[in-house]
Amino acid sequence: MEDVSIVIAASAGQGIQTVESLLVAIFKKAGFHVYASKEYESRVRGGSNTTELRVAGHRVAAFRRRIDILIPFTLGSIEHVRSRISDDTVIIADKILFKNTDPSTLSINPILLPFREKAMEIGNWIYANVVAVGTISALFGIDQSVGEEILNARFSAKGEQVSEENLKAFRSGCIMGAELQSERALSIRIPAPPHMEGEILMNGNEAVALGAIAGGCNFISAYPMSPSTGVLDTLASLSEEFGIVVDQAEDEIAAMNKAIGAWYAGARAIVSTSGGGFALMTEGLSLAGMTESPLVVHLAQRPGPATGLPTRTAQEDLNHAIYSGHGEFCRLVFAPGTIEQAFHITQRAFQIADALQIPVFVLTDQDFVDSYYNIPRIDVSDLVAEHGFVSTDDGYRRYELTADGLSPRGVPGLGEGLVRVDSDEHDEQGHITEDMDSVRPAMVEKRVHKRIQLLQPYLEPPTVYPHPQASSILVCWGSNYQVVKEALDSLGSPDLSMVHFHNVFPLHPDTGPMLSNAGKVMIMENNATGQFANLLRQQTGYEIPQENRHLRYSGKPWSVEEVVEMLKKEGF
Amino acid sequence: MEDVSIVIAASAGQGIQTVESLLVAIFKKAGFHVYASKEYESRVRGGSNTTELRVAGHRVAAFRRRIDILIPFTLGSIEHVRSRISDDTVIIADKILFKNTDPSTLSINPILLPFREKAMEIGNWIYANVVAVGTISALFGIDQSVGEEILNARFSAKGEQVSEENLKAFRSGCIMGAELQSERALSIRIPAPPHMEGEILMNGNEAVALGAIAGGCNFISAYPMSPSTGVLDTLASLSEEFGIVVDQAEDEIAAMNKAIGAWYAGARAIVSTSGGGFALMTEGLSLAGMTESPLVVHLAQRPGPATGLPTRTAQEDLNHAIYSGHGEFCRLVFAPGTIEQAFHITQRAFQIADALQIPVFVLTDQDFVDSYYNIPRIDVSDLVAEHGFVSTDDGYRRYELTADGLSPRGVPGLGEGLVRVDSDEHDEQGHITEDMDSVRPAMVEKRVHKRIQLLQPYLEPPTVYPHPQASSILVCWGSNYQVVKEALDSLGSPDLSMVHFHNVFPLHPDTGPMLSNAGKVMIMENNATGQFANLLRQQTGYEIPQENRHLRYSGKPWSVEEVVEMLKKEGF
Amino acid sequence: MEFNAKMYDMPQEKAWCPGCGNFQLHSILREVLAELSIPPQELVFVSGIGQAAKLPQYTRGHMFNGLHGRSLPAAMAINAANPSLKVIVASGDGCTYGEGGNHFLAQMQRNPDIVNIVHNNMVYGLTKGQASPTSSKGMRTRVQVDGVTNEPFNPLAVAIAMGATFVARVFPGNKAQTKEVLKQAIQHKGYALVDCFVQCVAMNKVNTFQWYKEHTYELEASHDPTDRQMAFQRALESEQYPTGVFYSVEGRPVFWEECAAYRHNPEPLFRRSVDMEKLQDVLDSKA
Amino acid sequence: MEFNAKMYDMPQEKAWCPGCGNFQLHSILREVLAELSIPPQELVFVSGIGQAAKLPQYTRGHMFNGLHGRSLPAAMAINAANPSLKVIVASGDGCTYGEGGNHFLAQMQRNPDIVNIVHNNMVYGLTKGQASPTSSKGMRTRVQVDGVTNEPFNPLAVAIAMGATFVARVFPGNKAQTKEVLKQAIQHKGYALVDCFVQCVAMNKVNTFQWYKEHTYELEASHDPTDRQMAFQRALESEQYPTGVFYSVEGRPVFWEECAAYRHNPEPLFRRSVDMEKLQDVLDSKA
Ligand SMILES: Cc1ncc(C[n+]2csc(CCOP(=O)(O)OP(=O)(O)O)c2C)c(N)n1
Ligand SMILES: Cc1ncc(C[n+]2csc(CCOP(=O)(O)OP(=O)(O)O)c2C)c(N)n1
Ligand code: SF4
Ligand code: SF4
Ligand SMILES: [Mg+2]
Ligand SMILES: [Mg+2]
Repeated sequence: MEDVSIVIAASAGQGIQTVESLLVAIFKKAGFHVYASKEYESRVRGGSNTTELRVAGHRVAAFRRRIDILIPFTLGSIEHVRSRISDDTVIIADKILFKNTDPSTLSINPILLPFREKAMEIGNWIYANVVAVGTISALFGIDQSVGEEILNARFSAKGEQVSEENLKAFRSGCIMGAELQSERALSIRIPAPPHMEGEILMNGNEAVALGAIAGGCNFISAYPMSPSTGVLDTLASLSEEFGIVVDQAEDEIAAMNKAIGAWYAGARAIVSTSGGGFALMTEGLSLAGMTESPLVVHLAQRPGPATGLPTRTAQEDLNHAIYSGHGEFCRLVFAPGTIEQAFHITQRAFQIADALQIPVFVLTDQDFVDSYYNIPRIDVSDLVAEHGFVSTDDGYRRYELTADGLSPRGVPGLGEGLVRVDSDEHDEQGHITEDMDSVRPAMVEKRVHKRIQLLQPYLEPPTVYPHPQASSILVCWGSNYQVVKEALDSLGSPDLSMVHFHNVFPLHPDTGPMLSNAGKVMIMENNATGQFANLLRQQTGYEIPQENRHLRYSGKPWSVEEVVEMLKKEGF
Repeated sequence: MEDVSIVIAASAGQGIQTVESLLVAIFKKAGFHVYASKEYESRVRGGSNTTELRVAGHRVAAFRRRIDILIPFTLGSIEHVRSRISDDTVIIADKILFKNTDPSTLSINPILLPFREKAMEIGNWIYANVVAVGTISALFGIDQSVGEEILNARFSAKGEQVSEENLKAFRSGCIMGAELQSERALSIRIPAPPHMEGEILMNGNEAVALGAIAGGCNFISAYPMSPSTGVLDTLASLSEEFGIVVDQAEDEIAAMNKAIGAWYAGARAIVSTSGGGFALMTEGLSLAGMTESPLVVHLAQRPGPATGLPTRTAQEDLNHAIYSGHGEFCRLVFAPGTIEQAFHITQRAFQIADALQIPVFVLTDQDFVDSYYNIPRIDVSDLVAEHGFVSTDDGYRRYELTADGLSPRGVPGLGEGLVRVDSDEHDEQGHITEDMDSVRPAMVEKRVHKRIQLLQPYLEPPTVYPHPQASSILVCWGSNYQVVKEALDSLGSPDLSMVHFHNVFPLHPDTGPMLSNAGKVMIMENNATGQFANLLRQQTGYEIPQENRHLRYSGKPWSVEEVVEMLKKEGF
Repeated sequence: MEFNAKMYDMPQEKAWCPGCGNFQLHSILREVLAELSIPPQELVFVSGIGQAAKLPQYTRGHMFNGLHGRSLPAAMAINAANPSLKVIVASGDGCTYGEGGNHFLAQMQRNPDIVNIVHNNMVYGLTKGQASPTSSKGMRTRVQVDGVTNEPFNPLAVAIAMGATFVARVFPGNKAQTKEVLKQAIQHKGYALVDCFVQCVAMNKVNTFQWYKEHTYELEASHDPTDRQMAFQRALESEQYPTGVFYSVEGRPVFWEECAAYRHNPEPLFRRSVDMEKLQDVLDSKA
Repeated sequence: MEFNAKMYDMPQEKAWCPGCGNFQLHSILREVLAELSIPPQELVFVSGIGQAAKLPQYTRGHMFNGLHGRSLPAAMAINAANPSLKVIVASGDGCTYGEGGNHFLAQMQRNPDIVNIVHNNMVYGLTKGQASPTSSKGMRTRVQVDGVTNEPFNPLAVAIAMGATFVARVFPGNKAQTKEVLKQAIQHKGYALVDCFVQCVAMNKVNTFQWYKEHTYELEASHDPTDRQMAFQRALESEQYPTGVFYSVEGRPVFWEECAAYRHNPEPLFRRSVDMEKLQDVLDSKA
C-alpha cells in the first residue's frame, strides 16, 4: 500500500485532535506525505465527526471515500461512516467500546486493543489516545524515536510527569502495534518519498492568514463565523509579533466599515467571514467601491441559505461575491485551488487591492479552509508589501481625474494634503456633487470602465492539467482543484484535462477560446444552479449543456472516487 | 400646441409643491392629460429643483427635455435649466426676481409679472404662488371656475379668510393671464381629449402602496430611504382604514426580519427600501429563502455605489436584486414600466409570493416612483387577496416533501399543528439536520429546482410595441417604458419596435427566440455595465453588441428627445 | 388538558454538552410553562443562532429559529401580527447583546409583549469560545489572546436606562427564584428581559456553575422594583451579582395596542381580508 | 501657525436650511478647534449620512464621510490605525442612535480615543421628518401619523449605563457652555459623547430653538461628574434637560493602547512594513 487512508471517528469533544495532530506530525517526520481533512457537526459535544488522514509516498491533497484504517471512538461514529466501510477496512478500536456490544451485531470485525486499560496502568485514562497513536505509528513501521521526539516537543512544557507518562503511553501503544504487525501480519510499508526537506503543513485558513501577513496585513476586523474564524484566530495569535490590530467586531457591518476606515488611515485590512456575515457586509462593500478604498475580503463558503449547514462545504456564494452590493464598481474574485495558491493569492490580493484601490476577494470554503497537507517550503525573502499610497501636498485632491483612471491615494498624516473621502457622489475634492453632466459620468467611468481596463494585466488564465491540448475538458474552480487532479491522475485518460479557475471574476480573456476550442466541456461545482457555468455563458457566450454539469449540493465535498465514477460514466 | 411642457424651477423649500399640485389639478379638471415629474437635490432648503408638468391632448407619461414655459423662482434655477431653454421657451417670472438683475445679462427675455406685488395687495406675500397659478390657468384658456373649485376644495378647511384670500389671489392671476393672452398674443389652446372620466392620478410609490393593499398587505416594516419612503408614507396614512401594522424599523435588517416574522404569523408584509438599505436586508432575504417564507420587496433604485446620488435615478440594482443573499433559493423580480403595471404587479407580487412561498421583487427607481400622470380608473371589485396558508392538524410538518415541491404553509394559531421554521438546514418537521445524503439534497431541490418549475406559469413575456413583427428592436426594462414608447411614437419608424421587460427575472421562455429572430437588437439601460444585456446573454446566449448598448449612468432619466436622437443616430 | 413539564419537551437529542447550563434553564422553563398551563399551540419560541438559540428546537410549541442576532425583530413582528400568541425569545448573550444589540435597544423602545430570555454564558459557545459582549475583562480566548479588554456589557443597566418595563436576572442554579421570575416575566404585559446566568462548561472556564453560585445572591425582598434609580444602582453591582426582578413597571401600552391596525379590530391579521370597496374609494378619490 | 475659526471653514455652500441648528454648532466647533490650536492636518472628521453628517463636508481637516449609521466603526478603526490623529465624529441622532445603535454600544465598550458629537434634532432631517429614536412621544409625522409611540431613546442614560468615559449634553444656544464642554471632550482621552440639542427648523416643529432654550438648564457647578449614580439620575430628568458634563472618568486605557500592535511600536500602521524574516520563521516552523 502506497496510500493509506486512516479515519478517526468520534463525538465532538472527545479530544481526538490530539490523535490527529500527533499522527500527522509523526507521519510527516517519518518522511511521508500527509493530508488531513475533517467533517464535523455544528455542536461542541456529541454527534459524530470524522477526520481523514491520508499517508502516502506521493503527494496527497484530496478527500478519499475509501477507508483503509478506521479508528472509531464511539459506536455511533461507526454508523456514521458505514457506507465507507468495505471488507478491506481495518477497524482498530479500544476494547472498552465493545464492552456491552458484540461487534458482529454491527457486522464488523474490529481489532480490539486495550488502549484505555494500558492508559489506566500508566495512571490516567486520558492517555488512551496516545496509546492509540503509538499503535498506529508502529503499524506503519515508524521508528519509535520519531514519535518520541514529537511527543517530547509537544508535552515538555507541561511538566516532567505529564511528559513522561505520555511517552510511556506511546511506547505501550508501539508495543501493541508491533505485536499486531507480527500476529496479524498487518504491516504497512510506504516507500519514503524523496525531497521532503522543509515541507510545511498549513490548512487553508492559515494559508490565507499568513498570505495576508505577507501582503502587509496589519488590521483585521471580523466577527466569528464558521468556517472562516481560523483566519481571525491565526492573525490574533500573531498580532504582537507582526503588529496587527485585531478587533472582534460587534457585527459584520462594523467589521467591514472598520476595515475601510483602517485602509483609509493607511492600514492594510482584511475581513474574514462566511456567506451570512458577508451579506451584512455588502453595504460596506459598496462604500469601498464608492470611496475607491482597497479592501481584502476572505469569504469562506458554507451551504446556505441562511444558517444552512454551518460546518459543511459548498460553492454557493460565487454570485454573491461577484454581484453583491448596490451600485456599480469594480472588483476581483480569486478562489484558490491549493494551499500554496491560497497563500500567494492572499498576498497578491493586498498588492492588487492597494494598487487598484478595489476590493479583492479570496473565496474559499469549509472543505478548503479546514484541510491541510504538506507543501514545499514557501520562501518569502523576495516579497515586499508595497504601499500604494502617496505623500500628499497642499492642493491634494483624493479623486483627481487622471489619464489612467487612478487617483493617487493619500493617507491622513502623510504630507500636507487633506484626505477627504465621501460615500456620496463627489467631485475631485471628495465633496458632494449633484453635477450629472460631467462629474458623475466621469466618476462612474473611473470606478467602472477604467478600473476594469486597469485590471486586465492582473487577470490570470486558468490552469490546464495534465494535457494542454486535451479535447475534452472538465472545468472546475476553487477548492475542487485537488480532487479533480487526483481523479485525473488515477484515470489517466489521455484526452481529458481539467481547466481550473482560481481567478474567477472577471475572467481571463483566454477563457472563451479555451472553451470553444474544446471538444467536450464538462463542469463540476458544489452548488445547485451551476453558478460558474452561468458566469461562463454570460462572459463568453459558451454554454455548458445541462447534462454536462455535475452539481453537488449536499454539503459534502467530492471524494476522489466520486469524481472518477462520474468521469467514467462520462466515458473516460 | 397640443403638448406643452411647463417647468417650475425653484429652491428646495420654496413651497412650489402648491403650484405644482394646484396646476395639475386644474389641468386635469379642465379635461387635459397631465404628467409631472420632479428632480431634486439631497437637501431640504436651497439648491435648484425642478418640476416638469406636461399638459396635452393625448396621453403623456415621459420626461421631455424641451421647456415651453419656464417659471423660475430663483435666478440660480435659470442657470440650472439653461441647457433646456430655447428661443421658443417662454419664461414667466415674478418681477421681484429681477429687481437687481437685468434679464439681458442672463441672455433671457422673460415676461415679468407682479405676482408678489399682487399678493401683498391681498394681504400676504405667500399668495404669490397662487397668483402665478391663476396666470398659467388663464393662459391655457381654462375657465376660471375650474380653478376656483379646486381652490375651494383645497383651502376650505383652513378657514374662510385663508380660503377667500387664496381665491382673490387666483383671480388676480387670472386677470394677468388673460392680459398676457391678448397683449402678447400668447395663448395656448389644447383640444380637450375625450373619455377623461374617472381618470386617476398616482405616482409610482402610491401605485406600489395601493397595489400592495390590493394584494392584502397589512404589515410594513421599513426604514426611511429616498426614493422609496413614499410607500411607507402612503401605507402609514391608510393604516387605520386598512388595518395595516406600520413599523418604522430601527434599521433595514430589522425591517426585513420583521417582515419575515410577520409573514410567519400570518400577516402579508412588504419591505420598501433603496439599494443601500436593501444590501442590509440581503441576509434576511436568504432567511426567507431558507424558511420558505413569502415576501414582497419594493426596491426603488437610485445611483450608487454607497450613498451615491440619493435623489436621482438609475437602474443599477438589477444584479443586486437577482443575486444578493447567500446560498441558493428561488426569487422573482418584476420591474414595472407604467403606473398601472406598478399597481397590478404589486398586487400580483403578494399572490405569487404567498402561493409559491418565495420573495417577489418590485424593482422601481426614483424617476418612476416620483413621477405621476393620469391613467384610466382602476377597478378592484374583482380582486381577492387569497391567503396561501392552510389550517393545520396535529401531525403538521412545515417542510413536508410533497410531489409538487410545495409544503403547505401553516400559521401559528390556525389549527392544531405546530408551525416550526428554521434557518438551519432542516428536516420536514423543521428540525436541524445534518443529513447530507437525503434530507439536504431534497430540501435544496425543493427550494431551487422545483420552485423554479412552479414559477414557470407565472412568468410573463415582454411587451412589444408598436409592431409585433418589426425587424429591429430596442430592448428596455422597468421605468424606461414610457420614454421609449413616446420616442417611437414620434419617430414612427415602421420597422422598429420596443421590447419592454417588466418581468426581468427569471426571463420568460419566449425571450431567446424573440432576440434571435430580430434583425438588429439594441438596448437602453440606466447603468454603466449593461446589467440586463448581460442577463440576457447569460439566460439566452444572445449577445447584444457593445455598440448597440445605450447606457446612461448620469443619474438623470432619459428625455424623449434624447431617445429620439439616439435612435436617429442608429439610423431610424 | 393536563399540563406537565414533559409535555413541552421535544423528542430529539439535545446537541448541548453534558453539564451545560442550558439544560437547567430549559427544564425550569418547561416547568413554568406547565404551571402556567399554556398550551403549546399558543406558544411561539423565537431564537437566533447559537447554543442557547437551539432551545426552541427542543421545546414544544411553534418555533421561529431565525438568524443570529435577529430574534427580537422577528418576535416583535409575530407579536404585532398576532397578539394572541405568547412569544418567548430564547437566545444567547452574543446573539442578543452582540450581533443583535440594535434590536435590543429598539425593541425596548417599542415595548412589544414578549419575553426575552437571554442565556448569558459570557462567551460565544457555538463558535467555540470567543469573547461575547458580557465576557469578563481579562478572559483569554483564541481571539482575545491577551485577554478581553472591552468593558463588559451590562444588560440590566442598559435595559433600565432604556426604560424597559421588566428587567430581571436569574441564576438557574437557584431554581425557586428562577421559576418565580420567569413566571412573572411571562405574565408581565410588555417587554420582559430575563438575563440568565448559565454556565458554558466547554468554552468558559472562568464563569463556571460554581463561579455563578459564588457570585450571585438574591435581591432582598425589600427591593422596590418600581424604583428605577435603585434598580440602576443594583444593576451596577459587580463583585456580587444580585438576582431577581430589578425593575418592573406595569401599565405602559404595548406595541400592538398602539397600532392603528388594532384600533377597530382585535383579530389577528391572518383572520382579516382586504376591504376592496374601501380601496376602490381611495383609488377613485385620486380622480 | 495662527489659528482662527475661519481656517476650519470650507468654501463651498452649506446645504443646510437657514436657521438650522447645525450652523451654530459648526461655528462653535470651529472656534473650539482654533482655540485648541489643532492643525487641520491632524483632524479627521468622520460622519455617516444625514444633515448633521454633512458637517465634515464643511470643515477643514481630513474627512471620512461614510455610510448612514456607520460613522463609529470607521472612526474607531481610524483611531486604531493611526492614534496620532484627532478623530471627531459628527452625525445625527438617527445615524448614531438609530441605524448605528449597535456600534454606539460596542464602541463604548472599547473606549476608542474619539469624540462623538451627535446633532440631536430629535428627527430624521434629511429624509424629511420621520421620527428618530429621540423623537418626543406624540410627535406626528408622515409615518407616525398618530404620533410617536416609542419610548424616546435616552443617550446619556445609556452611555452612563455602558460606562462610557465622558458623557455630556449641550445646547449650542448656550454658547459658552457648549464651547467649554466641547473643549473638554476633545481633550478627554477616550470615548467622549457630546449629545447636542440642535433645532431642525424645517422638520421638527416641536423641538424648536425656543423649546430647547426653555427646556434646558446648566448642571450645577456642584455636580460631581465622577458620580455615576448621580449622573444617571440627572440623565433621567425629562421635564427640564440639564446640560453639561454628566459623567467623566479618566485613566481607562483606550482601545489602541490595549492592542498588541502598539506594545512594541508606537508608529501608526502606515509607517510600518512587514518583517519578512519573522514571517519566514513562522512558515518554517510549520515544517
Ligand atoms: C451573521 C452571523 N454571524 C456569525 C454567525 C456565527 N455564530 C453562530 S452562533 C455565534 C455566537 C453564539 O454566541 P451566543 O449568542 O452567546 O450563544 P451561545 O452559543 O453562547 O449560547 C456566532 C458568532 C452567524 N451564524 N451569523
Ligand atoms: C442604509 C441607509 N438607510 C437609510 C438611509 C436614508 N437616510 C439618509 S439620512 C437619514 C436620516 C438622518 O437622520 P439623522 O441621522 O437624525 O440626521 P439629520 O438629517 O436629522 O441631521 C436616513 C434615514 C441611508 N442613507 N442609508
Ligand atoms: S459549548 Fe457551552 S453553551 Fe454550548 S452546549 Fe456546550 S456548554 Fe452549552
Ligand atoms: S432639514 Fe432640519 S436638520 Fe436639515 S438642514 Fe434643514 S433645519 Fe437643518
Ligand atoms: Mg453565549
Ligand atoms: Mg436628526
